[in-house]
Amino acid sequence: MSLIEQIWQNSGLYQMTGGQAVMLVICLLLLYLGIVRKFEPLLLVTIGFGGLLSNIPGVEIATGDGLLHLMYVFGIGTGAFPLIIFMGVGALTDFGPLLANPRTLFLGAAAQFGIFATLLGALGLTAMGIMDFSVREAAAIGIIGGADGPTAIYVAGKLAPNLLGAIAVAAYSYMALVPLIQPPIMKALTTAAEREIEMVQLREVSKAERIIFPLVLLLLVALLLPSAAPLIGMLAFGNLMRECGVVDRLSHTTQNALINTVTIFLGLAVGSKLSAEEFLIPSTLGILLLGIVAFAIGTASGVLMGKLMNLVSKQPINPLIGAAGVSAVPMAARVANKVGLDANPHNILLMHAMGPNVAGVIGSAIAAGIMIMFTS
Amino acid sequence: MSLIEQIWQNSGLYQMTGGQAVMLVICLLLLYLGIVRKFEPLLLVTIGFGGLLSNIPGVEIATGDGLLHLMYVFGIGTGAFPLIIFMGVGALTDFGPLLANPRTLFLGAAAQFGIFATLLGALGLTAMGIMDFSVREAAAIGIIGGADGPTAIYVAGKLAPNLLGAIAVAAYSYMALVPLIQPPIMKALTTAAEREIEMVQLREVSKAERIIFPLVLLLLVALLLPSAAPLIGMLAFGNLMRECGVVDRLSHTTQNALINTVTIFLGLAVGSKLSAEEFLIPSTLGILLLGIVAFAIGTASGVLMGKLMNLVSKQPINPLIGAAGVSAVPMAARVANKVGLDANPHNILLMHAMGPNVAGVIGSAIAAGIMIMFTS
Amino acid sequence: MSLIEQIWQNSGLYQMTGGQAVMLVICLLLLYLGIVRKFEPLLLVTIGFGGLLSNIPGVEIATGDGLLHLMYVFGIGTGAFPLIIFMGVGALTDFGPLLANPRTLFLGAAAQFGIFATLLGALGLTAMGIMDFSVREAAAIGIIGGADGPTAIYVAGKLAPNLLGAIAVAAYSYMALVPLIQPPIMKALTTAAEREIEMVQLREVSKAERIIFPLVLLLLVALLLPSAAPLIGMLAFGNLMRECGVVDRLSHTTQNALINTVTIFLGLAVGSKLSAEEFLIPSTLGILLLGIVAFAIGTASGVLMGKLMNLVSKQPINPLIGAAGVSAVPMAARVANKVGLDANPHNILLMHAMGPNVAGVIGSAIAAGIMIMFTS
Amino acid sequence: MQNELIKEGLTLMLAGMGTVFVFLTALVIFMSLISRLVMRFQSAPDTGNPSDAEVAAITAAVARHRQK
Amino acid sequence: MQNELIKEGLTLMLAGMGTVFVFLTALVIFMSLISRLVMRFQSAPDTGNPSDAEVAAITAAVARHRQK
Amino acid sequence: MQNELIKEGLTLMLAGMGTVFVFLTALVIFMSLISRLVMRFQSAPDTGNPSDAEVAAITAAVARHRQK
Ligand code: NA
Ligand code: NA
Ligand code: NA
Repeated sequence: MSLIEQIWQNSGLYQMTGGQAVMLVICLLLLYLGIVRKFEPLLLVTIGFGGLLSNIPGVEIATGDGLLHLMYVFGIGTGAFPLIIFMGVGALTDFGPLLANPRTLFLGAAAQFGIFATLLGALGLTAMGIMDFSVREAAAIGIIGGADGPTAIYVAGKLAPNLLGAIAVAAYSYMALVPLIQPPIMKALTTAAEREIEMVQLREVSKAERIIFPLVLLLLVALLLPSAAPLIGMLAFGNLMRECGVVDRLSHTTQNALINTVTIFLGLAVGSKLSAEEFLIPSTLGILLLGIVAFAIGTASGVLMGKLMNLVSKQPINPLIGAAGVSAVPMAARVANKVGLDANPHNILLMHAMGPNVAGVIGSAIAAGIMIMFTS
Repeated sequence: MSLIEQIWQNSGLYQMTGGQAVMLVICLLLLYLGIVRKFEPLLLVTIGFGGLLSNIPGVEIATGDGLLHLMYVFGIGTGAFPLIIFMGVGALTDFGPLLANPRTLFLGAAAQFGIFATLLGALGLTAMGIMDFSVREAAAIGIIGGADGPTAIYVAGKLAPNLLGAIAVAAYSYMALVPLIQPPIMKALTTAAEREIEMVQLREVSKAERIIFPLVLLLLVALLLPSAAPLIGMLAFGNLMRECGVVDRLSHTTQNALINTVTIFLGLAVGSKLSAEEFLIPSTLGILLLGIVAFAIGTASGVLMGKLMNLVSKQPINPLIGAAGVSAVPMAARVANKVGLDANPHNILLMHAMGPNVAGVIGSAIAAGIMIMFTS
Repeated sequence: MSLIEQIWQNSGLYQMTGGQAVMLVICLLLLYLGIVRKFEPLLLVTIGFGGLLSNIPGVEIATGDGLLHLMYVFGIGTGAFPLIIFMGVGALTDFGPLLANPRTLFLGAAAQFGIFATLLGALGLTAMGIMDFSVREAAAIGIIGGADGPTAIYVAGKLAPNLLGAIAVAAYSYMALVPLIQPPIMKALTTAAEREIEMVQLREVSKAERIIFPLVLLLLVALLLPSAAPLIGMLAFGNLMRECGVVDRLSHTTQNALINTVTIFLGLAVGSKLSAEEFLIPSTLGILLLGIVAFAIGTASGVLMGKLMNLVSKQPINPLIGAAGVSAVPMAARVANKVGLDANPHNILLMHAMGPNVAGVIGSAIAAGIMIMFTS
Repeated sequence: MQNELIKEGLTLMLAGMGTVFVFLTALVIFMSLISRLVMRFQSAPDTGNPSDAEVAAITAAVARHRQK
Repeated sequence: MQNELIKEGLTLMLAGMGTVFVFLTALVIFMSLISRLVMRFQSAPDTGNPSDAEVAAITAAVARHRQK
Repeated sequence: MQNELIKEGLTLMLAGMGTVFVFLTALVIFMSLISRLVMRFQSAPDTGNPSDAEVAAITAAVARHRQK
């Protein structure tokens, strides 16, 4: 009799808390979004499954000596996983469109306003007594507006590890929702005539420029903002391996086995922060709310900057490509292209939008460096 | 003179113990079995070579700061390597035949009787004063009967690290010997008429069922037996990546670079437990003996369950496929197929045997969870 | 106002030391050599970029909890990275030409004289008061003459971690300069008639010999010089996986994803030792000077041994292939081939030079074992 | 002491085989339910059963898909 | 206290957007300079401008290269 | 002190080159022995030497194998 009792008392049915049950449902929802809706599946599937594992009662998986907790400590606590992912992003990114039209970097700069507006919002909610975020936490929440997963995870791991789960889920979910969030904002802020603007074709970019770019990027960071050097440095390293043409076997592994392996471990490790007691707190609601505001403001800032640049520039600039400045590569560029096509069926904006799109990756890494410098 | 003396005193010839010499021969034998006889080469070659390295006198390889010892501590002591291998096994396993005929899960359940009978045997030998196994050690030895390498290594790493070398060697050696061990037992327990039974063709399994299966598996474990959640969870995660269709790049890396890399490190780390002083003990003989008994009992239980199910079921079931319930994927299924073909040249049992075969993987992971729950 | 001041005081422009600026230029030079001149690009690009990152002021990258420092501690401090690279080298190396003509092992032995002559030179400079190297440091510097990157890094990590950056840079730079350093020495020490010597075609080597070779190599090390067992053991393991034919999936991963990943991390970790305060010291100049002397003496010893063997041997031996005994695989063998073709356009020495070339890898690993045994 | 060990072993065997069977029985039941649900749900949008031609086309497509 | 928080937020926003723009402006300037240098340097060995045929051949080659 | 250093260096050189040569000589001897054993063992099942046609066929097959 005591035998069955022992099995029963060790069972999940006996030990499970309401919070854990709620989190299991939420994680199944993340898996649904990833698998059926195809929202950022690489991360939502891994994070979602990691979240399921983390809410199984009575067994060390996301705590103590559990595998997911070890992955968190060694991979995210040290910053290694997001930095290696950033190296992979560098190896996968073609900065050609940006180099062909460097002015689009300004669009990537403007879109980072979402980050800082959200930071202010988080502090405002705290000042009003609605939430209780420290400056470090507010900074980590703001980075959601950068629409860049590894940057958000890196910053949250440094400044607000307690909120990392919610921040990562918000970042990837909203990145996936870009096709829903951005078009209404883009249309509200532009006239039909602006959306129809055709842009001149991009010039070819030489191999030398491509090789020099990551080095210039790194040296500028070294001179101006060293706190952004880990992120920007690994991005630049990956891109140099891609473009230099003499280490193709390293570049190939970085783009495939290495980034894939680290993505799996990163996702599971992030999932380990989706335990009920860490995730089911009022802050999470605040983060989800602030996150979508960040995306909206970033989109709007990019579009408005596009309008401004179109006014002052000799060559026409379609302001829609400003929305791609939030990053969310390559989804945001595709959205800009699609909204452009809706207005003018001959208007292929995709390559033009890739410039601000990858500029947004650099911009949010710079913003991350600022946050880390000022708050640590 | 003292110079040559120093070299001589540091040489292996001077320092080698008899035990180390014996272990070098045993490890060469493992390499012979792996390379020439092609017995589970992925593990016997890596374990065998790791064992050679571990028996070189006077140098830290399998001890202290040596590479193999570090691999053991970080990879097996934490459970990370067997769990990652299990993720890879999930990504490589097609559960379709099991889903097409879920009743074959009972065959996978019955075959686990070998595990518990062996546990009892190990305790019996101790009660008789022949051996001296604790309950935890007996539990780890029993798992050899699960015919599943990573499960055995995971459980041994948790419950009886001192016996891990012998348990891993026994598990993989007997898995390789399945074509020799099983057929006589299968033939002894079945009539020619039973062996000739043809089974109805398996139905197609939809993509939705394939995706839902790993999730149901995980949720059942969470509700019923959380202590099995790490093993079953990683298996389910690998299988979900395989079947969901939206993370093929992760699935591909899991099935190739990741599982191969971890297999190499796992094999070397297991080899680090083949040092003479840990392996050349009376327990090892007991483990090898009990291991083969476990395989035999598991095989017999599976076949007898097959006979029982054939009696009570409307659709015919060939009891030979019960032998595949021990797992040893896919060797045991092939053996069932071959013995079936010997009895009836038109009888292709392979896909029918794959059901109990993969069910055996789940069954032994559940048994492992029980062992861990009751003894820790 | 204080805001801009804070940004300014955290900027690299404000914090950068002269030494860091010099190191940034040196690292850009390494990148130039790797990318434009294609000198050992796999290592010079990764080490050079790691060096750039390590000289960014005011941010933890190559120190404290920085990623590159962690890679150094866990990957090089433990010896894991060079040993895994050596496993990969084993998996990539065809020992066939050596087995077809085992006498060429003597050429690989003779070329190791550069190692010990340089050790003596380093101690001589210290005795003269010009430099200040301990015996351990002198031993680590000598290994540069082995012309084998992972061996040099492994030994430096064990005996002289403070000099590791300079030693690694010297080793890879001079390996890349083999086509410039070796030909004048080779021509000075041989007559035109000797350079024209044609060698008899190599016999086919059976699969059995190829499989047995790594095992014999390991067992000899175990018996004679256990301190070389980690390096030789991993080399032999990689080669056994390559040749045994039953673990091709492991061999493939070892030759690709695994060695590439570890190469990236190794290069970055070595780069973390290129910080100004560790690299810009008088010792570095001494190391660079001694390193090139080591290469020159090694080359000369190999060629002279070739001349001697040609005198005493029945079958003709072209002394040029002795130069390949320094290793620097496969560059040194190609150089021997090229100098041979210059003397005799029908003289294809490439495969004959591969024998001493891979023998040099074994020879320097043995020399490394001696160094470690005597000085630790 | 010795009887204790054997008793503990018997207990573990009983509990173990029991749990294995309970677990796998639950899995059989759940997956059978889900299979039925999936099949009903997937054929629901169809108006009636697929024609023979449809079956042939689908089978071929599935076979091609699974070969990948 | 509450005003402090808002003030700190405004400071961060100002400093942050400022730095982002300064940095990216510097990047625009440097890369434009380098582009010009590279183009001048690369066409320096040529004697004059490439002919139309050359341009067509180069364009095709580059397009082929970039498709890889 | 200084003489000590030089002496230690000379000792290491002597011991080092000695060990390298002893080791590689042992390797030469062992591998030559094994090569002979392997060749004898592998040709043992044959009745006599292979014909010229066999040699040609085997050589071609081996060459094809090694190209992979
Ligand atoms: Na961004
Ligand atoms: Na099993
Ligand atoms: Na060498």
